[in-house]
Amino acid sequence: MADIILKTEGLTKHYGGVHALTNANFEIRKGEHVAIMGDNGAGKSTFVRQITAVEQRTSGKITFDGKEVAFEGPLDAREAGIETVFQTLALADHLDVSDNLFLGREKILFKLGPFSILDYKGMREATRAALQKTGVKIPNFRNTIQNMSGGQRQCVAIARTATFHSKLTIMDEPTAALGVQETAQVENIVRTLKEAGEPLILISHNMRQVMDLCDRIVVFRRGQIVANLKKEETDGQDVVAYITGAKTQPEYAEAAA
Amino acid sequence: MADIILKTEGLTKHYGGVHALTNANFEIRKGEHVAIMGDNGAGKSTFVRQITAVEQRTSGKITFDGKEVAFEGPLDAREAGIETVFQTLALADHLDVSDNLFLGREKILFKLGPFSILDYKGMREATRAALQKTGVKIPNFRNTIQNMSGGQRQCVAIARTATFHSKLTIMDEPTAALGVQETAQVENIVRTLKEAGEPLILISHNMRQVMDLCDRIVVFRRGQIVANLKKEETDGQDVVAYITGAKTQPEYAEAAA
Amino acid sequence: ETIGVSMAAFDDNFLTVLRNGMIETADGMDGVDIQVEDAQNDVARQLDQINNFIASGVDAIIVNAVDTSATQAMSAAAESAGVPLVYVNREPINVDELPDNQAFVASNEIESGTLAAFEGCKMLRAAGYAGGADIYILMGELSNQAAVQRTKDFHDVISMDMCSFINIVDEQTANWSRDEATDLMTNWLSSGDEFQAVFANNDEMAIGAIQALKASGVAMDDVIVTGVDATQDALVSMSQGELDVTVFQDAAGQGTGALNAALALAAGEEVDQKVYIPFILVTPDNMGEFMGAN
Amino acid sequence: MAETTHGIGGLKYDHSKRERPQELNVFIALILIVAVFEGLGFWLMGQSFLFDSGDRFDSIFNEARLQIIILQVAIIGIIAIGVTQVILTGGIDLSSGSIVGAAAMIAMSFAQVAEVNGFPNPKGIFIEQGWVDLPVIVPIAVGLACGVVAGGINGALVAYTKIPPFIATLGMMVTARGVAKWWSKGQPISFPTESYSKLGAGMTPVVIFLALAVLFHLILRYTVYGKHTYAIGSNEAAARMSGINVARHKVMVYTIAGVLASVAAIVLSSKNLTAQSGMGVMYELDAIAMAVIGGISLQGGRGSVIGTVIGALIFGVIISGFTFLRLDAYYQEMVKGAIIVGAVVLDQWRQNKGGKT
Amino acid sequence: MAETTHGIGGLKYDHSKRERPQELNVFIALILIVAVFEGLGFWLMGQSFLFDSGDRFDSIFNEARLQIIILQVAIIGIIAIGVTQVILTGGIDLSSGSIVGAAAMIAMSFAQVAEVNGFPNPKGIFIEQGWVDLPVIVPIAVGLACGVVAGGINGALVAYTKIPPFIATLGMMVTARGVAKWWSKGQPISFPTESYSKLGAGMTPVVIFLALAVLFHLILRYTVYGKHTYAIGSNEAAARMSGINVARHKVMVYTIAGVLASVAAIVLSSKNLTAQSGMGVMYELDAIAMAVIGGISLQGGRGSVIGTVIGALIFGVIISGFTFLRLDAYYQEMVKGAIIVGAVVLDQWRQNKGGKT
Ligand SMILES: Nc1ncnc2c1ncn2[C@@H]1O[C@H](COP(=O)(O)OP(=O)(O)OP(=O)(O)O)[C@@H](O)[C@H]1O
Ligand SMILES: Nc1ncnc2c1ncn2[C@@H]1O[C@H](COP(=O)(O)OP(=O)(O)OP(=O)(O)O)[C@@H](O)[C@H]1O
Ligand SMILES: OC[C@H]1O[C@@H](O)[C@H](O)[C@@H](O)[C@H]1O
Ligand SMILES: [Mg+2]
Ligand SMILES: [Mg+2]
Repeated sequence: MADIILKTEGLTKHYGGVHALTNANFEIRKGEHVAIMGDNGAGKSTFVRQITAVEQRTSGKITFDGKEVAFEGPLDAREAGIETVFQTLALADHLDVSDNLFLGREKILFKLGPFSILDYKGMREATRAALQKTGVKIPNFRNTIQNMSGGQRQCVAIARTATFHSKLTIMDEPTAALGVQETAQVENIVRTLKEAGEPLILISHNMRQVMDLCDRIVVFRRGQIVANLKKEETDGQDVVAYITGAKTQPEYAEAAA
Repeated sequence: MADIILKTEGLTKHYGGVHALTNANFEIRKGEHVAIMGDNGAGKSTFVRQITAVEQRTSGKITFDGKEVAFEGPLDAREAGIETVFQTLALADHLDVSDNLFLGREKILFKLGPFSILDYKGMREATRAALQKTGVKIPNFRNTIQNMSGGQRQCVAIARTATFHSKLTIMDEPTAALGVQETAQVENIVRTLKEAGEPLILISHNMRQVMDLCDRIVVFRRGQIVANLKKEETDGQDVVAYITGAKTQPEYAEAAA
Repeated sequence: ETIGVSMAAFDDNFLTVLRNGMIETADGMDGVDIQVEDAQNDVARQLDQINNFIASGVDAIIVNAVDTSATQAMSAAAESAGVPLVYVNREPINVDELPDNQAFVASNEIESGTLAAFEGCKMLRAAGYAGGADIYILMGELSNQAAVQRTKDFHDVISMDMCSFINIVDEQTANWSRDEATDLMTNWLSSGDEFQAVFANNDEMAIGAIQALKASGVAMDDVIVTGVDATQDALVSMSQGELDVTVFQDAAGQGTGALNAALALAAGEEVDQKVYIPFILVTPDNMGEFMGAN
Repeated sequence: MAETTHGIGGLKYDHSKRERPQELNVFIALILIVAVFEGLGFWLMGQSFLFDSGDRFDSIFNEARLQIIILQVAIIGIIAIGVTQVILTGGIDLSSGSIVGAAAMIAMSFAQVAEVNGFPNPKGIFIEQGWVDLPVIVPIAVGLACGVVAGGINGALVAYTKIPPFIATLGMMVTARGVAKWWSKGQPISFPTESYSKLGAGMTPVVIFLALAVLFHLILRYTVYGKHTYAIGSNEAAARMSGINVARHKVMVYTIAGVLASVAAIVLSSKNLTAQSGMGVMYELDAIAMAVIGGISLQGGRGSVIGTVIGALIFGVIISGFTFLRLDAYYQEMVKGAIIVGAVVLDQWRQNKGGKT
Repeated sequence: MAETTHGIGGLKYDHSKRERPQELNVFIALILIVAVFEGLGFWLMGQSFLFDSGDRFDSIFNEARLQIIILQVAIIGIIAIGVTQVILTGGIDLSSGSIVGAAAMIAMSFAQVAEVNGFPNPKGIFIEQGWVDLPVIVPIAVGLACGVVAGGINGALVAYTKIPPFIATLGMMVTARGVAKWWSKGQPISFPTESYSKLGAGMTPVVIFLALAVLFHLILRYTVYGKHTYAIGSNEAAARMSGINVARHKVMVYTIAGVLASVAAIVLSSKNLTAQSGMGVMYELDAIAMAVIGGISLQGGRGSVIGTVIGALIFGVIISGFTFLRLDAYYQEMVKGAIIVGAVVLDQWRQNKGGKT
């Protein structure tokens, strides 16, 4: 199945005695937008951290773009083509917006190994363009991240991901802190990705958003996957039933026992 | 007007050159639940930080419970009777849930000044009860905060505020990171406060929630208050119009020019 | 006249006596101002202090060298600024090439260690250990030349035929400190090996060893302990029959001598360019002469 | 597999896989280091490190060695108890060694006898004033007061001027050392009264060290003071927003650290029967190293006094082990550096392994 | 009032109230301190501090003083440039002083002349091997290699074992000092070749210091290396998630700091025409203090080399000022501690005022 971009088999993560993620079998095709929903503490972010190798998994297998992978760290994951907006945002507080946007892949004027000269102007212009897409308002463009509001930070993190082409984009609750307008803008970005055929994993607690943007919904409960629902075959109430434990799909029944 | 619990007049905050909050005149009565809405970076959290004295205001006057106040820090504000859930949560990462819940007002077995003996058992039991109210799931009760998911942390912060009686409660985007069930629970907590006649300032981007829970909506835009709307006299679209700048109330027109 | 003085260290017992002797002498003279700086055992800081003195326009400089091999640069700095310079207590390495307006009043460290060790050796013989004696050596700070030199002196004495019956069980540093010497000695004692003497690079460490020995119930008559410096504490200890040997160096005498030489050079007078102040062996027999000296 | 679901609803939680307490890891490191010396002892010296090989003692242990192992770290250990608390708040204290120097000089000058061997005390500082042969409470009070003042200034600087603790205490380090040198113009101060001499005699330093360790262990664990110390180190902003008076608390913590340094000064000068202006140089680094080896996180918020005590013991074992093996003095320092690093690496490594499953 | 709305939409932004750069605050502190000495000079000594009052120089300045002010801090300043970078990443380097000691000893032993006054060099280390009168490049290369090794080990420990930099570099501090003492068994090493003697002669240390300062200022500001250094100090987890190879970068930063310490060692031993195993003791603390006084945040992520240079100058002025005022050495230390603290407090205070409006 060449069109599967990411597949996990039996993915498991224990923190000491805490079984945060158990035996997760998940897959996403090229071009597909999949939502992950579930209660707080259900293991969604843990799942993301294993895929992107922010942490090392306890067990399980990950196949990305047709090859089994064992990333050493997030650098590897990004180089393989996975762009992520982490729930904890991952911004450098004392740097400004454009520094953060290009962190780790700066534009270069003159190549000199680690001492390559930065192309500040180029980066600043690209940043302006990227931010316009998210619709966020930032009064002083050179302000450092530490002085920004929660929503402004989130927009910077999203702009970063949206600026670079990737094989798979993961967003962990990207609009949680966003205002009405900004949320609409970010949803537009997601639609653009869809049109461009770029696959996306979207973690969100917002049912409307998920129904608007995604093709499929995977539900996590107590560290396990308990449902895998096509958007057309479900509705909000149904999803909530899976989240709360009122329902479990038969194929996952054993796991969730 | 003895029933006004909090009133700000001309409250203003500049960060260097950034005018984050300008001339905010705001009031809330005893028993009233007021929502603050506005875009990201509109100055909502800044407003909260001035009231609770996390920062010192540039200018303006604050009257709390009938007296003009000039709190030296959040300790003063809390002692005066203001309980706050900050957007940045304010939890001690290496302490466990119950330590965090009672931080700064520990239960004491035996009084000895700073060396008073802690009543661990009492605190743990009270914590269990408080958390039950929020409906959050926490697998290992003695786990430290650093090992909790975003939503779990938020529930701890809310439980803390809800556990202690106060003259005014402020919540800055309390359900931003919460799941469907947990959000419902927190909304229940807010309703309990309403029934108990305790006033609340709720900052939220969630229109449904605001309409469900609050009596009045104050809209911030670009650091200024641009509308003050009774719930009965407005609706979602109307509020969005104020947020985006499509509308401005006549009494605030000058400010927002 | 203003005289700038750079001392190797202020927290050094022996050098403190020297420094205070110098200050007292200066206080007793009319129109002599002395400014004493603490080089804190840092060669570079000492050179900078000399340059600062030059910038402030002092009339002469006295140096108690941190490192006697670092004196070339100091002599050069003073010479090019035309300021007279006197070395005190420690013999500069360039002693034979000093410019005309420089001098030194110092002692030769080779004597101190040799006198102490040789006397210790004689005492061991006298106590009937000529057939073999085991000793421990307590060394000063390993980065300090007095420590390195005195330890070498000990070895040189022990390699002489007359003292070759002595066997060094172990030698360690206690950084001139009484406290570290106490702990080190206690550690040695815990291994239970027999020994007849402790040779220390200075009195403080010798006293530390004595305190450890006393604490573990060793009779002080059975062990020979030697030090260097003839400090008050050491002489009291000697008078109580604990410390057996120490070596006296005339601190105050050196200080006064250096000051006088500096004043003379500043006044353009001729002085002896080299003045050696000898070390003197101190045992219970002659210790009375040194009470209150250092 | 003892699986159980715990807390309020939620995930599976396996009790048996709980994280090992940090202190256990450090303790294992201690045992390992002892074992290495024991092994090297048999191999190189044909002698046991900790056990009585020469039949010199009543028990199976080499008691003399056990005693010196802890005795030689007891004094710095006392300092480390205070430093631990400072580090727990996320701070650091570089001034302890200098406070030792200053407090020792000042306390000792009030503890002198009038006459030595029938002559007036040759080192007498306050002979003219007649302040000799004073009751032992005087030098103790004066010494502790030095600690209160120095520690209090540290704390006030850190708490109220918001300068980094590294700088505030570096300033105090330089200043207090200056005071130590200035007090008697560099002259050592000796010949204390008999009652003062007892404060550091024999195993008293160990008793004081352990008593203080137990006391502060309990305080950190069971009192509000302790909880707030951890909270501040964990997230200072959160502690402040939770209504903890962070500034006042910091003043308290640094003052306690200062007082513990002055306790060390009194014990040290009594043990040595002398005070010298150079006393305590670099003690701060050893004390910090003991705490960190014992698992105190320099970020603040994590660790315990028990860890620090074990850290101190590791130091003691290393020092004694080197002398035992008669390791050349030149190599001792090189190896000591490596062992400090090694102990922390080991600890870090065990911790990670524990966390991973 | 020049009000303008800036960035993409949003709040009012008043350009004229932009925050003052940190370095300016530090510079003002420097000027203030100079002014105080100048004032005290006229009042107490009837003499100018910086100006030529005795007509001893051709210019209006006391040139000797201007020179020594910067010369005496140039060498520690070189170290501080490296330490600045380490601190920017949120680390700390306690080993620089010891690296100076070790590198000076080792480099110097390859820089010796064969004969002094016609006799074989009395301090000759490698006379037997015939490694004397070597071209100057040999001791330089050897010295720098020491820095690379020591710094590289520091970096590797910090980056790969995850132990706190405080401990990794404390271990190196102890070990490198051990190496310095062991190298020639404590004997100083003297009589360098003429070419080696030139490296630290006259104002050369100042030239080297300033050249390195400019170089690293540009590197930190305009290269990827600089950006990543700041990013790691600002939020290491974020830097890692952004795909920066944090470990490799840290090794680089600590290695550069090690190399700069060894440059200082070469210049220092050349300036003093000798190397001594006690060289550089405590230099690390002065270097850190210079950086922090210059506005480098010990949390990492904030500050610049320019600040450090000004911090170094503040040190130089203080030292010279004390000698100038003939302040008793006892008081010098006490006051120096207070000034270090005061400079940082002043800076903190100005910053807060700037931030508040
Ligand atoms: N380092 C850790 N150590 C121990 N437990 C952990 C650790 N990290 C996460 N957990 C636990 O694992 C569980 C899953 O956490 P995770 O962050 O994946 O939840 P989530 O589904 O993303 O929740 P949210 O919607 O609130 O973000 C939680 O119960 C959390 O307490
Ligand atoms: N310390 C600071 N220095 C400079 N600017 C600041 C600082 N703190 C906040 N700001 C700016 O002030 C403005 C208001 O921020 P605030 O956090 O109050 O927004 P908010 O309305 O709470 O937004 P959100 O909904 O995203 O939380 C923002 O533009 C932010 O960049
Ligand atoms: O340099 C330090 C040393 O100096 C010696 O002259 C003295 O004898 C020693 O006791 C020690 O103080
Ligand atoms: Mg999550
Ligand atoms: Mg906000």
